Amino acid sequence: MNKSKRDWEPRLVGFLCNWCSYAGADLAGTSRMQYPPNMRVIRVPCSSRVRPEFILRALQKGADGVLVAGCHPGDCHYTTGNYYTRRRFQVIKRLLTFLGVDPRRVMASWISAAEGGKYQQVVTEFVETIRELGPCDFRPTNGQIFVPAADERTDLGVVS
Amino acid sequence: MTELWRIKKCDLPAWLNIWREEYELWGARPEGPVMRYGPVADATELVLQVRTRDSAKNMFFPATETMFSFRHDEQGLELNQQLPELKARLLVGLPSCDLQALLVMDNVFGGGGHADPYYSGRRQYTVVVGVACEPGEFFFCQDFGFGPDTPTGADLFLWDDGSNWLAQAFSEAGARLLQAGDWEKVQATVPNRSGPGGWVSADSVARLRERFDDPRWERLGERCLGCGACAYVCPTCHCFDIDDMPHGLEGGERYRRWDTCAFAGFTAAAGHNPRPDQTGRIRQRVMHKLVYGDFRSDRSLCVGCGRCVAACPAGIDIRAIAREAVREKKEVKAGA
Amino acid sequence: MTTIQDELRETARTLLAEGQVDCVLGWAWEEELQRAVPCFVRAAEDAKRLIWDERCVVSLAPFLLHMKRQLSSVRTEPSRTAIVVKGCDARGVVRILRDQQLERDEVLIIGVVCQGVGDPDNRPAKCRECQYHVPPVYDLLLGEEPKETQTPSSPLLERVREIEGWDVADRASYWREHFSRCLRCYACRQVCPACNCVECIFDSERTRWTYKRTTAEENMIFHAIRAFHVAGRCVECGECERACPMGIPLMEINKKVASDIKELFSVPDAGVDLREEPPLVRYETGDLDHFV
Amino acid sequence: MHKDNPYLPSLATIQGIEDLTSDVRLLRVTLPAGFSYLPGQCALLSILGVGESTISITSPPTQPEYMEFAIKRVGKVTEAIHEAEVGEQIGVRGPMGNHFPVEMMRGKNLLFVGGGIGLAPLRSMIKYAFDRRSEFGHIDVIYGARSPQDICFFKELTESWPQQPDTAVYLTVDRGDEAWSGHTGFVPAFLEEIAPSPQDCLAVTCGPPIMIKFVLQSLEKLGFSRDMIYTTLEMKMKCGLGKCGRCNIGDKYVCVDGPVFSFAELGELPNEF
Repeated sequence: MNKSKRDWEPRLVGFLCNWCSYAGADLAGTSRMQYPPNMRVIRVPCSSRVRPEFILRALQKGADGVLVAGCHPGDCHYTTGNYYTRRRFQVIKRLLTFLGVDPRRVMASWISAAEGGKYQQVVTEFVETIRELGPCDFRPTNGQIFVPAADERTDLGVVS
Repeated sequence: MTELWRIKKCDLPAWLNIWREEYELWGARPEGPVMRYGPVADATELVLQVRTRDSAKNMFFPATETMFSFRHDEQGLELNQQLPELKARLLVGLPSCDLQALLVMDNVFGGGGHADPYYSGRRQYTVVVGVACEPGEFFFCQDFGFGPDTPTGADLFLWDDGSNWLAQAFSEAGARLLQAGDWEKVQATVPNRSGPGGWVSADSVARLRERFDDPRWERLGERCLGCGACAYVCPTCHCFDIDDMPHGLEGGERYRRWDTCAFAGFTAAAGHNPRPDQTGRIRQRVMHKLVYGDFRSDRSLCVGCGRCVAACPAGIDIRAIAREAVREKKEVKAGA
Repeated sequence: MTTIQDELRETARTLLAEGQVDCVLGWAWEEELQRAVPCFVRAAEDAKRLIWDERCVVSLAPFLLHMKRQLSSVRTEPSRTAIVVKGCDARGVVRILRDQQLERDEVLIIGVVCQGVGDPDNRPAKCRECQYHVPPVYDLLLGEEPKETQTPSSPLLERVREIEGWDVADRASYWREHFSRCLRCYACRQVCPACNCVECIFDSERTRWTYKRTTAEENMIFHAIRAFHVAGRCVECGECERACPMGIPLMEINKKVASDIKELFSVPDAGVDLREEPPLVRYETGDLDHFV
Repeated sequence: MHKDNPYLPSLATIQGIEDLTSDVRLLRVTLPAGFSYLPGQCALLSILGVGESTISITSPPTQPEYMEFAIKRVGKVTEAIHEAEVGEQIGVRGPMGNHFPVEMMRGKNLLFVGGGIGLAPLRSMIKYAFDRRSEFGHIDVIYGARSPQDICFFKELTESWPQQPDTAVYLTVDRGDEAWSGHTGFVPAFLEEIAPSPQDCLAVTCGPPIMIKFVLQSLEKLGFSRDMIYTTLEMKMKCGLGKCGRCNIGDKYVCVDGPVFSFAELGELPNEF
């Protein structure tokens, strides 16, 4: 488990809103922008769909960092979803920090469908931040609990 | 008069430490703000004659344990048992009620024609040293036919004799422990204090059985909030749930975890719950503890340790329920 | 001199005798237990069992909801219950009413003026920072409103600030140690007036992202989620911490969230106004945005 | 049952799947080595990664090749079982509990009263009796479903079973449709209408709890004594070994002492099933 930092690659999870950030990621791809491949993307209908459970479960299942991304305030497909996200995220981030999760591992960003460049930049920077931080240790340590080998830790739950 | 070994209290930790090479030492020690049983590195950390917040059942029947892991691949499905590591453990300081509880649990998990390999695996290699306790609040052991000096269930039992312990071995493993020390043998009377009691009697148990439909259960049901504090600190509550935890799409584990009849979902199956309200659920717990007992051994599932009484956030007192059962039925306003 | 307790007994007796309520939920003293326990008085002559003094630590608010839910499983006609509340308990009742778990006219709130409960030399943290000696919401009030008192200091908040000052790794191990003791008995949840979901997400058979395993991580997830689910709605009654058989300092977490919310969204305390809108179920377009 | 670890399921391969109704599916699986059972017993079926569920065995033990389960889609495990395909492996533990009083039934007339998916455990006994037809007397099967579409084992009920010697099958539905020409009405009333003779007859009933309750009353009305009426209880189980405590009712554990109880035995239990 404790691979040396050299051959360890950060593994990130991005919960991207279907209408803006996912399209932004898509644009980054179709525009052939280069960014690190470390982010596993889970598409959600709206950034406000992301329950705090999802963030915690992702960290527990082996993610080293979690990104929640949605439309810019005012642009939500559902009019107000991201306003709620904005309030909740601030609370949950402070709470997780208080409970011992490094605040840099959990981030939120507004990325519109037109902002392929911003997506590229956010992911690139996030990966670098996590690379510096090293692996997240928020994982089962209890000896009797089955821990899958690092390369199998891809199941991050399905969101619908 | 019985032949007992006299051990100076101050010599006890050094003597127990001799066995650290062979056994993992377990006993009561503080965990944060509460006393619990757990492993210790040195016998000086052990606290004797103290009431732990929960019981020692965690040691044999952990609150959560993986039973087996599984993996799907081209060849099909593969199951791998996750049996506990067989470690020799020396558990020091169980009071008589916890010893009795251990006997109950041995029957539950070892009996009935199917031994539970997880429990038995841990239990088999554990040597238990019992210690006479100082009965405190909420104890009612005498109602179950034993007191603070009853050694039943221990491999070795220590009675308090001022600055000394008086020890007697009840098994080969217990006798072997004693050989490591250069102890004085004395002829002495084994203490036999009686413990607190007077709540649960054959009569109250019989009355409880008769009064399954008594409206007083409803009064309890509205007070019982449906948490599991009583069951989880209980040394004999052994209900568990089995669930699967997938790891990825190919594999995962099946684990069990404690469960209790006080929880609303305990008996809920698709669309049908035989115990739909808290009245039925608290009644089930009281009945199972005091009336039904364990069908394998006819032992009572309550040993009078009083932990549930101390733990209940609603102040529900199983002793009082038993005592109340023998009082004449009070007129209760219908439907109220 | 008539004490609040005398007044309370007389009030309860009258309410029951006149049929204004079906039940008075208050405290009674359990001698063998040496504890004040919830007591459901249904007959006027039993009103004398009620007590009120500093032994009445337990909040009755969760019992009100629980009892009403129990009753609704056996009968359908409406019933009215009177509940005796301290300031902190009143906030719990507001929580339940505001969350629409009970109708306002199902409940008659008898407020008692409280100067703190428990051991006078070792009051619970909530009493030491109490600003609600008089319940913020009541139908009847027993006792004299105290003269202007100064805003007390909050030892709990000081503790939260202290923990915030630690290294992230120290905080992680501090909570890991506490959460590793959690047995998932859900006493914290069951006594919580804000945990009033009919089915808890942790009890749902279908949710595959919550598990009832008792590893330190799963327990941390449980407590983090619980804290978040009551965020902005927690009335800081401290019952979760009192009920915890394993002595986990749960109020440190709740206080942290409550103080963050106050700071971020400038809202009043939760559970002091029946018309309150919990801060996480609303928003303002001008909310802070710099975190993204 | 695994020799050292009763919690470890054996693996069985799904051989065939048949939809009995829109939400009941018949699963035919290979018989794990050493798995022998009697009518009325159940097994714990696992979809690994989802969980385990108690299902009564619906095939007769006289069938040595395979085992069958009729599974109604009601929860997460049964849903996952419905998603399984032929050739897949599922976990099987058991057999659990007691069985119908086969010895006592020999030489007697048999009356089966089933409702909905409750026919599943009865079918094991019914087919067992057909396979050893000479050992049993007259057989009556009374079965009811909510609608014609909800009738389980429709083909067997209407085609093969009535062909058996000295056997009568009666069908009813709570609510019929244009195509339904049979009886319409609830099972207990239908039973009283048919009025089978209690003479030398043992009755076995299974169905929704509310149906069982009224069928028991009807049978008593018809003159069946309480020790000649058997039913099988559906109670949530987890371990199947009398340890996990879930199925405890009074002094009994349904998974060990049941699921089959006589009406006389049920009378001794608190009313919690």
